[in-house]
Amino acid sequence: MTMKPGPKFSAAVLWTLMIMGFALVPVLMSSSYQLNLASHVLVWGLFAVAFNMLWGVTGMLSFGQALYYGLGAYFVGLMVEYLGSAWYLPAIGIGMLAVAATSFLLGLLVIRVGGVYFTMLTLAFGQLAWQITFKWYDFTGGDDGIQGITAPGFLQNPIAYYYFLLVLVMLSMWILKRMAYSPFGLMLRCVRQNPERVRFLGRRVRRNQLRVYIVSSLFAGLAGSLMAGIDNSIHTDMFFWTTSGEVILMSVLGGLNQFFGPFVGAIAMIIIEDIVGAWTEYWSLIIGSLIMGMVILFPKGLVGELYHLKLRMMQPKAGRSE
Amino acid sequence: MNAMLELESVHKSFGGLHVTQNVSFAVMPGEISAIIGPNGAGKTTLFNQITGHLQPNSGRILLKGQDVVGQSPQKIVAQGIGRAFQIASLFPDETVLDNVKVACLSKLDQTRRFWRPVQAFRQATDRAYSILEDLGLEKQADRLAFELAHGDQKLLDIGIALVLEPQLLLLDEPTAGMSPEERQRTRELIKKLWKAYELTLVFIEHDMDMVFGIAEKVRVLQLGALLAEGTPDEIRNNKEVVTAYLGEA
Amino acid sequence: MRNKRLLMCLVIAILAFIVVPFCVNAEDKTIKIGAMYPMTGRAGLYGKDSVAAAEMAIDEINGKGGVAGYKIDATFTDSKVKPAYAVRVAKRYITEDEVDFLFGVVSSGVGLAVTEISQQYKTIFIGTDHASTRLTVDNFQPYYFRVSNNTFQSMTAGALYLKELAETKPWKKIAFIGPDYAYGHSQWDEIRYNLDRFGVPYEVVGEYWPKIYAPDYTSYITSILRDKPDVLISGFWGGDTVAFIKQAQAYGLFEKTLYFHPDAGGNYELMSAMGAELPDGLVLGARHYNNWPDTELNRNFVQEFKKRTGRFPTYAAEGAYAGIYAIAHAVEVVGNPDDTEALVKALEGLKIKLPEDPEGFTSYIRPETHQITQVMAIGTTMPNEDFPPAKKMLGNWKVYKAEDLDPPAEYIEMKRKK
Amino acid sequence: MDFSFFITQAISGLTMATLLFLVASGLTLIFGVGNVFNFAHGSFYMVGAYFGYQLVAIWELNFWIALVLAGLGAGLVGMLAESLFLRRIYGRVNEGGFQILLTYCLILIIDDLVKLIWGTEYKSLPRPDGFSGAVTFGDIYLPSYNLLIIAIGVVVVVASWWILTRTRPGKIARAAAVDREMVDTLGVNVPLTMTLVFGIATALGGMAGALAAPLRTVTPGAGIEVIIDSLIVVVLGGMGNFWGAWLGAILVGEVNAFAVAFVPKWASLFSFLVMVIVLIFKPEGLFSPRQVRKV
Repeated sequence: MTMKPGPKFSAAVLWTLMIMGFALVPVLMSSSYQLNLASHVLVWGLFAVAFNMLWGVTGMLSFGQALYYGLGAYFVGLMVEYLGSAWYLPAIGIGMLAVAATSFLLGLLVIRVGGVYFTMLTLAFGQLAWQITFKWYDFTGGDDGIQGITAPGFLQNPIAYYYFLLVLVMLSMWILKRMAYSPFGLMLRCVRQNPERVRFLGRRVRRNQLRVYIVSSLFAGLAGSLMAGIDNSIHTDMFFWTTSGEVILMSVLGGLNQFFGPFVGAIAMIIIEDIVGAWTEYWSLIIGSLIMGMVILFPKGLVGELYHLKLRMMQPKAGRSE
Repeated sequence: MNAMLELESVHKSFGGLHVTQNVSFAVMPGEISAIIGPNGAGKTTLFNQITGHLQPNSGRILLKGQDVVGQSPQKIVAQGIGRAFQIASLFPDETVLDNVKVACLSKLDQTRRFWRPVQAFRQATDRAYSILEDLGLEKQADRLAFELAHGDQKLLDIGIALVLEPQLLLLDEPTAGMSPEERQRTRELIKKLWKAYELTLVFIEHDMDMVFGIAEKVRVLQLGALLAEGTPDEIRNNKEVVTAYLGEA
Repeated sequence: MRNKRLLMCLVIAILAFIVVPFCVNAEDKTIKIGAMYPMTGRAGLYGKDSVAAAEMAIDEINGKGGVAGYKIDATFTDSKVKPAYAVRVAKRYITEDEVDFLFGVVSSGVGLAVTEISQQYKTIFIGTDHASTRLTVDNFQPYYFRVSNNTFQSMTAGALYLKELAETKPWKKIAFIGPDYAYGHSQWDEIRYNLDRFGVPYEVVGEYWPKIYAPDYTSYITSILRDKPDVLISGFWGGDTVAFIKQAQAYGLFEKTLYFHPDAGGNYELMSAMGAELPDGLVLGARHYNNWPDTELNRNFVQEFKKRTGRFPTYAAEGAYAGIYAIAHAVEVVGNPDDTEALVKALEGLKIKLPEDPEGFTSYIRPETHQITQVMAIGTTMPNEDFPPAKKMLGNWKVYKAEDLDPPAEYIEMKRKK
Repeated sequence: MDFSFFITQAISGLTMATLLFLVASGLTLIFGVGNVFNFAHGSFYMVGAYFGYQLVAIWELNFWIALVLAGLGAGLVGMLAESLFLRRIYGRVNEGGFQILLTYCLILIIDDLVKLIWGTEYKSLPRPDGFSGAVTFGDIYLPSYNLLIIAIGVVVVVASWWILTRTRPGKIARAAAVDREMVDTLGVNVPLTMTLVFGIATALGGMAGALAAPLRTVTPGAGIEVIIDSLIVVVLGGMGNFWGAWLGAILVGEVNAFAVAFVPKWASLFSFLVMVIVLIFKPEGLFSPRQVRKV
């Protein structure tokens, strides 16, 4: 699994295509619902890609990223609720600062352990955060969530908000992509593959793990705060372990070893969930079997499989075993 | 002229088992020397203590006159020790070039750069290529490390170690598991590198052609203790060594 | 890089999927209803019953040729009890399927999220089964109507019951146990508010907040036994009631204290789940009973439901049934399902005879809260095998007049100011 | 606080702890021995409960026979799932993630199957004959079924410890945990061993479900509620360590019991707090799994 950026040209094409594709949604859509769907795709896509910096790239399987997703959302939600929608945009910034601080402090605790213990510790903190938000009814609205979160001024127009969202998400993805292919990104992948060796290059493994933990959490937080403006309401679900689970599923489904894998995974997940959900009450059976099939048939994830299929078609020799 | 590396009665034991028993010797700058001994003689354990992966129970390990006992591998590396491992320790999913390059970037302290793509770091790239050329791996630069032949992986491992411009380089069985031709090539290569990089080189080896072919000094370990030390000829004619080791080798 | 270009094709393809308009086959002369109910997991029971009852009502109405020349056509989607997802479904209903009414919802959290959408898109939302008073008070909005009781009404009835009880069987110490989320908390606040309002003296000796869906209550039970309350007010919901009663029974809690559960305790699913195990003498209330009131309408409703589904309905069914009839009445008055503002006017103060109305009373929707106002009864468990598998049902009813149960104006004022 | 209340509360905590442990025991087994993160373990607990209901309430079997059969049934389902699906992803890169994804799919599938077979109504079981009453010492009042559960918990922990440490199959199983290939070379059929271990683990889960049915509500989605708590217990105790899981469960149970008694408002926070605190100071759990892993 490599993460080599393609030639400039191809990368440029990729970005223009993707941005155009999403930019055209408001023009081509036949109903604002499709806009809503596309917005959900963008937010989850960003969340999943950010998460994959942690797992696919650095090999740290966190089961608690929902903590930061929820934190971002609730900063926006609560500040708008208590201080008025003028605070919407500042709240996004302040929320990210808070996320940075939290992820730094918790990071110091959680990165001390590896493997499944890291996973469990992150899960524990995530659930703790959920339980607190849930219990602190007077302040957070508990299980009722927060409603009427409206962005200020022209952003109240759903289409305007959609483009605002699109710009921020694409910008973040671009930043993450640069990181993934920068020396920092290379170092992270090395940390995953052979931490001992990294130490022997005179580099600190923990330090790098902490950095990527903060980065990933930061963008998870951004995704959350953007979500708040889409449905104008947020809910404690955003902190719940199932939310952390969702991004794991998306990443595996799309492919961990391609930068855009999780993004595609998010698209697939949301589309499947929506179509099947609308079609039958037995969605959980259908979706379960569907994903189960994909996991067993496409071990490299949707994008990964496409990539290797292409490879095999291009030069038969290149068929590698993994 | 004072030693590059000096061990003073280094002792290490796991429970009742003494894996290193008061080993003392000095490695002079620019010297190329071999450590030999039967399996389980504690050769690799000794390396691990020198590079800080293990702590000796007693004794001192002086690197350029500085005691390094108790320091972390990172620290010790920073003071000029390089090491290649018995089983090549690489980044299997990265390209050969990137394997070396990540080392170059570490050396240049550029691993925190998160904006410009790896390609953009010319200095590191050039350095990496020159090293790959010295190793004769340049043609394979774009293959993934895990795709390389066993021998080439070990070379790559050495390459990574070389990037950090060590004065002292420790090689753990550089030719283990190689075909005769590969060994031939590796032997030449190591000698070349030793000259080209003005290294002080210590290697563990079972292949006697290599030991007696290029080492200026040979040290024999047995059951964790230093059995003998001397020029290849002295060792060849050393009764104990012959009976203890070479005889049955 | 090739994989990227391939990947893009995929992205485009899927985007295309989103963008290609789902074909909306808008046959005219239909009243389109977009319903959301949980159909899986813990709350699935209520969802499934609501769906069955709603379909039953629709068949009855369409069987009689529909209303004002319109046939009713409802779509049901599993809300998954996930607000974010429910919001997505609601938006699809409104903008894709162009429904005239949003309908349903069991969880108040989901309800609050959906009422937001209903307000944005000016689409009427008929709430059939979520009790949080906030929807009709704090977060009130003109396009929301609720056709089932809210907690405030059951808690008022509860307070009145306790008031009368004090005369026959003096009590003083009360303890509360309820799920640790909005539903539980508002019940506790509202019962105390009403006890104070009616000047009933009481002393709180314990307050317990287990997680909702917590499987284990023994520690709570033993603590309650320590507190020795005369009355244990319970705010449990759904299956939690079953688990609590089974575990409390083993500790003989019900011999020592009166179990009082006015909002969801009298639900039929409790009786059917526990059969003969259910202790006698528990004082329970619910939003609809299969054996009260003993009116033509209620008997038919219950028997019809049994015919359709092979089981007796839970309280949730009646809410959905009422919801469909409320819509039908409103459309009848207005003459079409498209003039939303007129429909709102029609629904405000709508009078409608429902299965849970005793002789001589007709439920009506209160204009200022858009909350249905109904008679409430509270009963006591006793042997009764008419509704198998239940072996116990409620009896010796205490009935409370609808007018007395609504939140007083000052309460609404206070809440809305916040 | 008077003594008799202390005892009553402690024992009520113990009851909760034991049920927690009985669910967690299967999880810790499959964790420590199979190296599998079975997210669907709760679903097998639920399946067991429904089997119990089917056997006792519908087919009117004796409770104890039903208990065993329910366990076996859940075990069979588990083995089926393992050999059909999980087996295909062993040894993949990022196996952990695939395990989560696959077992998560199992949760979805099993939930709907249960719904299709038994519907969504709540079910429940009466307590078995002879255990519906209570034992009293002075003013200490103890339901006999709760005491029975506690006893069963002790039996399970001792038995599984004995099997894992004192018998050859147990040792093989534990070896498989450390290194599947290594055991392969010993001429042991690793795939079969894994399937069996998975079967036993899910059987334990199913038995716990059937055993809990007389005290709880048998309902769709019942699996989700137990899984997180039993995860906590497994992690607290050190994965794969039965004694650890048992003591972890008791810790959680008792902390919860006395939190309920003295700070009821915040009781629901404690189980997570305990986990966080323990993991901060002892990241690998109270009992590092190594002792168990050692063969």
